Amino acid sequence: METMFGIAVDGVAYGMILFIISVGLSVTLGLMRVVNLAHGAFAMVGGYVASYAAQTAGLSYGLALVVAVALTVLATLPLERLLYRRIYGSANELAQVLLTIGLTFVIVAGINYLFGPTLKRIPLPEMLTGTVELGPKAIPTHRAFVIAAGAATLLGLWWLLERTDFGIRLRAAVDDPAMAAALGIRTERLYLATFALGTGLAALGGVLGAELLPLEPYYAIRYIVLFLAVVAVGGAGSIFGSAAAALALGIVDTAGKYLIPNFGEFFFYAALILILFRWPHGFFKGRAA
Amino acid sequence: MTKLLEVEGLAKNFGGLQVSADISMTLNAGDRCALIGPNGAGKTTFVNLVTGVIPPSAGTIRLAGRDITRLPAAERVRLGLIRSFQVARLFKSMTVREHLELAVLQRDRRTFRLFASVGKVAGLADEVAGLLDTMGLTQAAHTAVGSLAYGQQRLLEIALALAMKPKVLILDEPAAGVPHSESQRILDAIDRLPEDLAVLMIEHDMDLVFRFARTIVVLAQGRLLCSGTAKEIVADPRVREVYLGSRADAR
Amino acid sequence: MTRTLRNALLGTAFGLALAAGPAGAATIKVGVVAPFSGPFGVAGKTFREAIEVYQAQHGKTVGNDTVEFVYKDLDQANPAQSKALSQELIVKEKVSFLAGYFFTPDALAVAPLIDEANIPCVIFNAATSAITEKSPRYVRTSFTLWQNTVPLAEYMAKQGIKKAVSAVSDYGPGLDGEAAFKTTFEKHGGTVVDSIRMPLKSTDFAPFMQRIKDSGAEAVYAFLPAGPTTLAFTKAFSDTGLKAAGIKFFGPGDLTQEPDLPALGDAALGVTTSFNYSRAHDSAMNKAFVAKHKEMFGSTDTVTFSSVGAYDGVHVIYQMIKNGGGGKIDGAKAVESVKGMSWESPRGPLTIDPDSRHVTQTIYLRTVEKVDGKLENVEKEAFPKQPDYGYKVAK
Amino acid sequence: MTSVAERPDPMSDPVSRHTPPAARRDLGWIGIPLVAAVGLAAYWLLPDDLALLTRIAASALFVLSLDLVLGYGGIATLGQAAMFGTGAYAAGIVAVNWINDPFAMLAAGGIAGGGIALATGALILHARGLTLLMLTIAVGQIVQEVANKARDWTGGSDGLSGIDPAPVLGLFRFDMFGRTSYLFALAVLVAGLLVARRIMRSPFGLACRGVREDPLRISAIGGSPKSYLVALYAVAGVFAGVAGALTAVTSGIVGLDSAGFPWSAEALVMLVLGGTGRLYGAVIGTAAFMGIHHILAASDPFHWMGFIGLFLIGIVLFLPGGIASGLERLGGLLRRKEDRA
Repeated sequence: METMFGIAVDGVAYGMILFIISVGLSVTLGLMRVVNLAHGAFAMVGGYVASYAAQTAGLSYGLALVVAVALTVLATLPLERLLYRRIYGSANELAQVLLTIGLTFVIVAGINYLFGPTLKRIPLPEMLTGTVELGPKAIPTHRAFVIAAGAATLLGLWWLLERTDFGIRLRAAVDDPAMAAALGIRTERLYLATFALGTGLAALGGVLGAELLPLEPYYAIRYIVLFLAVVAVGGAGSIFGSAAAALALGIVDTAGKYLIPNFGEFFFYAALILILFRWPHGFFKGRAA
Repeated sequence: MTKLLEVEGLAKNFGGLQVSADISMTLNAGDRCALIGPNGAGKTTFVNLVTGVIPPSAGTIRLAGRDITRLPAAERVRLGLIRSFQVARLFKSMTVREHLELAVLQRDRRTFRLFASVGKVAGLADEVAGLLDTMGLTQAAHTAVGSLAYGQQRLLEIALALAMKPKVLILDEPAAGVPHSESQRILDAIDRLPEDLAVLMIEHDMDLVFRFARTIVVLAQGRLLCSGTAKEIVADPRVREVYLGSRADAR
Repeated sequence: MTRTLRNALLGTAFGLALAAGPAGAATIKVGVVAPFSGPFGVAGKTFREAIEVYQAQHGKTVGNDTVEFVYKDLDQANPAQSKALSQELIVKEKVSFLAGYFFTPDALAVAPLIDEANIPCVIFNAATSAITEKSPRYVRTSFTLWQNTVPLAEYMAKQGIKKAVSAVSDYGPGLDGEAAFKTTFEKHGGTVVDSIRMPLKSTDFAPFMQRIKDSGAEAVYAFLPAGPTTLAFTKAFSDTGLKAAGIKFFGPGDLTQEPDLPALGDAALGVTTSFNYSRAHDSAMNKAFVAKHKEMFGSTDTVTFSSVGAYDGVHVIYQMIKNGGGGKIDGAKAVESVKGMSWESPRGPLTIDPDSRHVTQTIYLRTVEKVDGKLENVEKEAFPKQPDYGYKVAK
Repeated sequence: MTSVAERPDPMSDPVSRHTPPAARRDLGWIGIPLVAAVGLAAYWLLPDDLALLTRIAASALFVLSLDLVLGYGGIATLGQAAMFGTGAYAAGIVAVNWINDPFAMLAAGGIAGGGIALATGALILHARGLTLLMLTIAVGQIVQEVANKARDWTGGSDGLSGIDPAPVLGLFRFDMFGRTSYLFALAVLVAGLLVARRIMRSPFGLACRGVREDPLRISAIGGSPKSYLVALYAVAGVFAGVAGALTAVTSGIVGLDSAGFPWSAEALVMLVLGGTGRLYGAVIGTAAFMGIHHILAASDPFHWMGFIGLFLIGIVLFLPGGIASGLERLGGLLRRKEDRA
């Protein structure tokens, strides 16, 4: 029983990190139909900015987080204008793959040049170090914080998409782009805003997840398969789908590692195949996919 | 007369909505039958049910005596129940000739030959040439379909159906979208179809229907309203009511 | 491009010189295959820096011959590519030595080549014991998992630890470490209560920590390849309260390699490792090495085990050239000439074991501590003259 | 990737829209002799770079296998290395344990690659788009993990070494200068191109083109799109397996990387770079990517990645459809000028 509880808690914490980073990818894939393989690179940029802000510029963790998200969004917006806009739509998949891989390479090389190849850290504030007791299990305070942050992100996104004007427009555009345009929704601005949302979420995840997915230049390439898996299982464009998928994969991975560590990798990918066999369009079939 | 297609008590419900109900009809070898009805009468649903695109809620379909109600679409095609599409649905980058080659090879189940050259398959070139000639497409044989005139695309649709050596051929609005001046060519092509074939044509253009059909079946609100020769149908007051009624509603 | 061009010009110039004059001033090329880009780019960087420090200290010439290093980038373990690059070095660059090789499969890939071309291959890192068995022309100046683990396991047993668990990455070196630990620890009366093999790419270690906790062990022996995985593992160990619960953490020094220490931060404090080199090693020679490195590259952040692997490797190559007395290098003879060679290195005394052609060296027990505000592996005990215990161990 | 297979992809195939297919065929016809001629010329002109050229030839065969799947079947995959790796290991295991004739090794690789493709293809090809992409990745990871676990057979992470292929036809030894290796690899590549071309012009190839454009239309003429895709996947698996075996023959070692995700991704990049659906586009893409990588990595190993990245972005922006489409457009321009003159 205690074991099950431990697996559940660890799995949820891991899943929440995956959720925060992947949901941005799911949103942009759902609306713009762009397979953005540079999504991991954006998360990494966020992490590096936070690391720099906290370590070199001496900002507090909270402030560094805000600066990281803001700077990453600002830095990537020109990319939307210059590059991404040309490759939206599912007819451009191969171009998307090539362009976003190219972009990832450039970002990896740039980070490597600016910050060097060694691991970077984002120092945690006193508050977030140590452990908290959760029933019979002690979990790191930081993980508890991440679970809370993930839940907050989920709620925030739900509010944004269901309760705001932006959300209504966004959902309309995902459901039926042509109709949305006919209704006078300015898709260009909507795309820009959604791209910013996706990048911001990536950066947020990059910062919050730095303890689990350590920052180094190859972060951008190392974890992208994981993020894609979450989107595939969750269904493109679905917030709750991403959350459910991230948590499921987090728990599956954790359970596999705990119960049969020697075959952890098998377990994860075999489970992935089974899940995709059962739900070929993801848990929540993406409205656009 | 050989009964080629027998439909009995065919019905389809979508949720609570009954879109087809209790349709029965028979096509014999050599039949030239037109299926007409106002918009929303369930003509397309009927075609989809017969060809196996959607499963029926009730009823049976027999092809040359064999029950095909539960067979998948591709299997029915292999048995000789062939349709042409309302909107030309072709492979844009392939040439006219390649379309016909593919259809003939598929019919003969010779498509899993990996090392044969298409040009050297015995008998293929002659048969394709014959089909091209029948449809008047010889000139366009090497044109990619993407750059073919729409009327010719419709002809190719029919040629494709013909290449499958059908027992029963369903033509779904073969002249839709074709300028009136060109529809004669399509009709000519249909006239030249093998005599022992059973042909069912779904059509709006009454002009075309009267020139083609020996029998007419009228569908309204998902039910079979009546059937008979052209003269009988024209004289039937129910048909007038359905058509005029629906037109009046539309206005 | 400019480098290539320069090399070509140099090559031509020396070619002419060779043709013109009698055997005398020649250029002896050493091909270095290592990751200079990619996730393991730091390793290549440490090689290159150490080579340049050695040349700055000892000159670029041996006798009348100039020693030139040619670098080839192999960004990750890819033996087929390793072989192609090495082949190019031999055929096109006409190197007299091959050197470098960070990963085991990359080193293994060149065995047929070095035998055919009769060229010595000095391995700066690749740590699986079996490599040197595959060709008599391999010499290795790094370490093996067995070499580091055996003294550590003995030490742990001597500390009165009865129950331990091993947690290693599921790949060749990890399994070497696991076998070495189990054999040695159980020979000295301990019990290995669980042997955990973790997926190589994993960075979430919480489940393994839970498993270690549940096993009831007093101590854990861990080995993972240096990089993000070790960082995440060490952090998880301290974060999940295992450290606070009093479970002792041991492992080969890869876990606390110097370039990772700043990122590990205080989580690394108190971690005890065994290794062949610490940047903080207290000897005049090491101080000179570190000082020269700082002078040349402005920082010592990257000085670590692979640095001395390369540094001492270059020393062996220089010695082989010296022993050959100038002119063309005969690979088999050159290797023969350094068997049993002993010298003092920044890491301590070294001897090339004549059988295994692997360095016999002192292994140090170190603990991570803060020295002048900087985290260092501080040496606590020394176990001198440790051979490669894994050589010709039946698998 | 939502629907590569459902819709024809105009990006990958702009030529078919703009030029009549006949013109496209002509270029396809000179493509293969050109590859052979350039390959032989390189043998004389770059005798010191045969190691690189050999790797390019073997990799090109692998990328060609991906072109069969993606360019002709519209199957987007990031797991093609599963077949390459399986073929390489099969060839290696056969050589180490039983028979080291290079042709026998190629045969073993082809059979193994085709077999694994047939088995996994039947399992996953019902899916589309991103789901299919993930499934192919998962299959690749599992194959790699099996190779890692089966240490007794594969050497695990140390690699399967000690592969010592016998001389070709008992005459030509694989020596360190790489002449035999290169000519052997080039011959296999050209043979592979010819066979692939033959298959793509066969009734089967015609059907596959149909599936790529419109699978529903294929069912409407009585064909089963999935069985064509599975068969095509298996055929491509044979090619990938032979390519893996070729690498095992020429390098004498097989590592876990040969079944890894990066290798699959790199192949996709090389194919899209060269141009899909043309066969020789795979060769151009591979030569361009690996050649540029080699030059950049030699001149600046620390930052080559940035330059390659910029190059890829540039291709998408200025040469959509890949290098081959650029060449074809150039060819088209020249021809038009001739016509006018």
